[in-house]
Amino acid sequence: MSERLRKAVTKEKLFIPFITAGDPTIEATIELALSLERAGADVIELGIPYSDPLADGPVIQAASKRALTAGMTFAKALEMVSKLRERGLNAPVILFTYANPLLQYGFTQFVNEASAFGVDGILVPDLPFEESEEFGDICAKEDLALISLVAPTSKERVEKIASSAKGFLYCVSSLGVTGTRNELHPDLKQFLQVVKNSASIPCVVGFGVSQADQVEEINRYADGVVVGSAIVKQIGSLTNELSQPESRSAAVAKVEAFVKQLHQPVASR
Amino acid sequence: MSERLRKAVTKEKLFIPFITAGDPTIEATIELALSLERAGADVIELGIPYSDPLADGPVIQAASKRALTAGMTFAKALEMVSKLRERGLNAPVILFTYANPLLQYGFTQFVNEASAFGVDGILVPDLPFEESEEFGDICAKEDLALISLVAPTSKERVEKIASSAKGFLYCVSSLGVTGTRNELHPDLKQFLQVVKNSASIPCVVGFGVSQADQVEEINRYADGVVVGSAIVKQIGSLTNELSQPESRSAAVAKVEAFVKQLHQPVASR
Amino acid sequence: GRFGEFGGQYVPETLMSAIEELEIGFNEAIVDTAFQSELAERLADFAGRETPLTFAENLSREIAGAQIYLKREDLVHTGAHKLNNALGQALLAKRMGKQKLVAETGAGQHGVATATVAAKFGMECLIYMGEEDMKRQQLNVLRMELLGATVIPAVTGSKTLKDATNEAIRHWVAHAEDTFYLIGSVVGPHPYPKIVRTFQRIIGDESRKQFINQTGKLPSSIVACVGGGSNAIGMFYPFLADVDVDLIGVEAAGLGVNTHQHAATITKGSKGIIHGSLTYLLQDEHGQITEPYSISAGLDYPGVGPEHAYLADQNRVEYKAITDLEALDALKKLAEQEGIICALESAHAVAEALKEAKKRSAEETVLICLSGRGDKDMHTLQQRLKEEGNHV
Amino acid sequence: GRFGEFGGQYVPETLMSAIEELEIGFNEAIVDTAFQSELAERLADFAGRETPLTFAENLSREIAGAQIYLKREDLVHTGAHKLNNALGQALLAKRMGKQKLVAETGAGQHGVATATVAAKFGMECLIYMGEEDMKRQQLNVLRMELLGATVIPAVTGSKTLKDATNEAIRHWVAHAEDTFYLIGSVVGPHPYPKIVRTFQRIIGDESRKQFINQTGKLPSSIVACVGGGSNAIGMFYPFLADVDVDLIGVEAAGLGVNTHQHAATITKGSKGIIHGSLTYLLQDEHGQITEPYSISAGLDYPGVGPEHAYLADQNRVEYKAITDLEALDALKKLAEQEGIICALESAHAVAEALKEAKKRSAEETVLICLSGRGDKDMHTLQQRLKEEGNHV
Repeated sequence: MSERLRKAVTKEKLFIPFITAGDPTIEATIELALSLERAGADVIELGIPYSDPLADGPVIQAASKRALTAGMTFAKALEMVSKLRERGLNAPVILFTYANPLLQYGFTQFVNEASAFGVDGILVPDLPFEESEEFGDICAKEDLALISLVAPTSKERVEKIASSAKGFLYCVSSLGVTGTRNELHPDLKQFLQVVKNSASIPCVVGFGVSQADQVEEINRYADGVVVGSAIVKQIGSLTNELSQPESRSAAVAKVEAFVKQLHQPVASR
Repeated sequence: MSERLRKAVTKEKLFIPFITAGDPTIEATIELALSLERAGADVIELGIPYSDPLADGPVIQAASKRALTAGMTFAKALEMVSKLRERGLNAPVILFTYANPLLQYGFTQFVNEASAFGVDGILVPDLPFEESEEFGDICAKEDLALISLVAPTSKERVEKIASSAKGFLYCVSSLGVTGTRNELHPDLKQFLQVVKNSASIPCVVGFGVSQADQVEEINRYADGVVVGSAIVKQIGSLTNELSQPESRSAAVAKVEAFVKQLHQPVASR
Repeated sequence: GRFGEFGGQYVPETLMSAIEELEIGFNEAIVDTAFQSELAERLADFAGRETPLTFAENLSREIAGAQIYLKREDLVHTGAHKLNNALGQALLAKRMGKQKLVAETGAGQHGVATATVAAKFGMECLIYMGEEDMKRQQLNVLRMELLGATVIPAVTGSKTLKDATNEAIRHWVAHAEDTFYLIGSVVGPHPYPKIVRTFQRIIGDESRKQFINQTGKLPSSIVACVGGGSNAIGMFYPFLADVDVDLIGVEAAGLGVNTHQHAATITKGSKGIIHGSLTYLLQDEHGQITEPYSISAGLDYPGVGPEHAYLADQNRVEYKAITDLEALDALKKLAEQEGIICALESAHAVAEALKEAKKRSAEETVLICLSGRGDKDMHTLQQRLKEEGNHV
Repeated sequence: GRFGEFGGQYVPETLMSAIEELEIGFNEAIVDTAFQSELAERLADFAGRETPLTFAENLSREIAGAQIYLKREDLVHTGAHKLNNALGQALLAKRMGKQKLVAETGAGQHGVATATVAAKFGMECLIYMGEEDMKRQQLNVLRMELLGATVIPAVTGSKTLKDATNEAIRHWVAHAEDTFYLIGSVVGPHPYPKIVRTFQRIIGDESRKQFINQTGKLPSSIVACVGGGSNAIGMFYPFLADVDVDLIGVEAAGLGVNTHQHAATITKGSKGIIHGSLTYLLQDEHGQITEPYSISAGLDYPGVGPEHAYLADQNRVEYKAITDLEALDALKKLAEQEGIICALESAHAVAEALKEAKKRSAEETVLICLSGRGDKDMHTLQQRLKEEGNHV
């Protein structure tokens, strides 16, 4: 694990926003990522768009489509992280992508470049425990954290996943795909207790988190939250402004304000 | 057999035109029937229209449809014959109809009325030898001739049909339905020879006769011809004129001239 | 050649020798074991017989009356029982040395079956079809053409089945020497009703054997739809002597038997002659044949097979009528409950069978002849359901 | 859970327990004689198995090469081999206590099969279908709705099969506890390819027995079309050990394998991960999955079953590609010569089989898996023939 990530996850309550790389442009993503850090992000999750994002709901699917149409690729996403580091981003960056584009890029090449360009971890939702050994080994060599997910349905699987997980453990708050939901799963608390019993790393909750009060409630049981669709939706509604250099800063400021407000419960502790 | 028919069929070459009763109106049919006699008809065949005239081609089907639409029925057709006799028609009248409307009218009632109203014979194309015993007996009681058909395919059937036939024997010149044809069946001569060997009554040829030279040719081997579709087609083309009292006589005169010209080969012998 | 007073040979003299030849040819074929074994082989290897007997468990449970069984003629190649007969007659035509087939078709099912056997046996094939029906059933026209048949529009009369039949018979009259008229139902002049019954009785023969195998007894009641009536005769015939088996033929009541829009020939018709035989038919007081109506093209025929007329007069078969709406409801119910979308024709039998089953106890059984599948009716259903403003 | 390097379980963690539960449920069911005998009974009494093996006498004569035989999956209830698998999986779902089925469908055949078994077993049924496909296949949408299923448009991506599959899997992810994902082909994460193969191998098992009965030997060559590849695996599997039997899978070449408009996954694709398994697929250099194309909706899929990828790499099965035009010609030829209008999918197999038969002697034989009937394709054919200005 990178020193950056190791240090970041020692914080009591992690706040991990997600945005899609290249939505709507590379320049916008760079500004947005920097603004997320200003808004209090402890870790930034950066999605590399894919044609068939099986684990994502309609909001992130739409963002992926916008980014792909604008020409986003694996190589450009890696380069973007390098630019973010040049621009002074300190927060660890976790790339979120799917197994097929990763396989086509090449596991080793990807890990080498990611590590060299300042990436700290990677999350591949369709590479479950059973399929991740080879890739996990390659990541481990370069101190890249392969982030694992557990779900309320994981049951007996939790222990084996948790025991080998790196960085932080991504706990899926509800069944289904990514997306905003008004209510949290009723058994969330119990599920988190089970997970925390097995995990020696922070357990953060994602999928469906969209409101500040949800963030607050989750943080009562969890070690942090991932907020994706709610932010991506905001970005989607500002596509035109974010695309034009002259209106970009104002739009980025709007996103930053929204994220700050989401992060309020964590910041005000 | 009626005296009228008995006398008529003694003529050397019979000329038998066919028209559809009520096409386009009852009045027109009366005028047309009288004109046929003027044009040289030895016997007049009068079709009673039927919804499903299986043995007829498109020309007579269309005439049947016109007559039915104008309201022609069995009762009216019989009444029309009575009017024709009042108007002085001398030629024997053969009604042409199908088995089903005949059955509905009632065999006995029909035969009684037909005989009383001056009908001399009846031809039912879908009542072949095997199905005609009952009706034939009823006809015989009233001296109504049930006209029989023979076809080139009748073969061994010719003898039994010919031996019990009344009035004249209707020989189908070619396979198929009624209608005008440009060429006669190549085996017609041979077929007629077979028929004449079995028949003791005149053998006339129908189906497909439309031109004066055909009439002439047929009369070389046969005892006469039936001409239907060619005349009905003429009548069909004069529907409007025949329907209006003021233009009717001129239209009837046209049909008369046409029939005269067809009859020319017989008349000029 | 008669069923009691019904049947006969009311055809033009031109056809009489062809009919005599047909009777001789049929009588020879039917005792020829080579013919019989080729037919049996084609029915199995080409048409996919035997067809299953399916227990309608969900309908039976819901009705809570008799146990309901379905004879699955919908699974025969080309989608209905029609092929049983087309195969038999085409083999007969071949045996009689005729290389051309002519037939009429209403909705197109018999036309497709005839075109299919013509293709398989390398015969020429002419199909007459009402011009109106050709428009309504474009896809069946395409199927026939793909099978190599020539489809000729019948432009007389109402341009539907009755007119197509007239045209096919007219064509046959003119070409009887080299052409076999492949009639699609148990109608027409003798010996056709007998020929078609002989080729369709496999439905009843199989059913009888299967029913005894599966239930240990004969059905209490058997229900089949009746247009011309070939699936019904095929199903009923082997059970005629089983006097304890109630037989029910179901005609199309269209908009209702008290309207003028129906095809309930036995229920509402009178004796008369149509297409060569004496039977019940729909006609006016002058003996002019009237236009029948049913949502189901296959039942939309003004006559009925003469043997049905006889069985009705003998009270051996009871004839009922089912309206368009009842048939549609039955079609939906069978689809939802048993996973089978049947033909609109067959849906008439289903509707009546549900009534029949309701009257009976759980120890009794009702057998339905499911004569065809519903694929051909999807356009009609789509339109009807749209009109109802009822998205199923 | 792999075929060589192919297959696997590339699915979100959320599904892993469902997949584990499925594997356990399947392994238990498959050794349960009560399960096996209920399945066998349903296949016979409901689906209409066994399906015949038809000798294509006219095609064989014309080609003057090998003797050609057709395995008639077109005669299975609902019109294709799809029901074999749907019946098996629905019974498995019932046995596992799931009362809801979810599936995706392209042209609608698998959707109709799934809706059919859901109706028969009284289960809830959700079918995802691309919005574009719903427009193109309105009648199949109606069929599913008549069968009581809810059809949900997939509005993402190109709004066709791949997107419907994504949506069905997304639904399953959210409802795995009470919902069974009834996959339609030998694709998806382990154990699906094995489950579907197990339920489809009845095609090959029956064929092997019938072929030996009818000809006294095994076929020289067997040809089947490959989209996901379930009819092909079902047919090939029981012959894999018969090394003298040549096996040929036929992909859709669309407008040609050298254009971008094809679905020839093995012929032209590369290794990758799609819908949970490692296999060959059509993708760009960045691993983005590309849109396939074929006139046949059932072959229009960018991936292929992982076992096919394995069999291709092992050279046990040879994979060829047939264009739209070749398939259309084969469809017409089969219709005209043998009286069978097959599905456009199956026509790809027919086209390749004719080439194969031509290369062989009269003592050799070619067996075609005729996977479905062509009724569903009549609209497509009508349009194509109209465009060609070629009234058949």
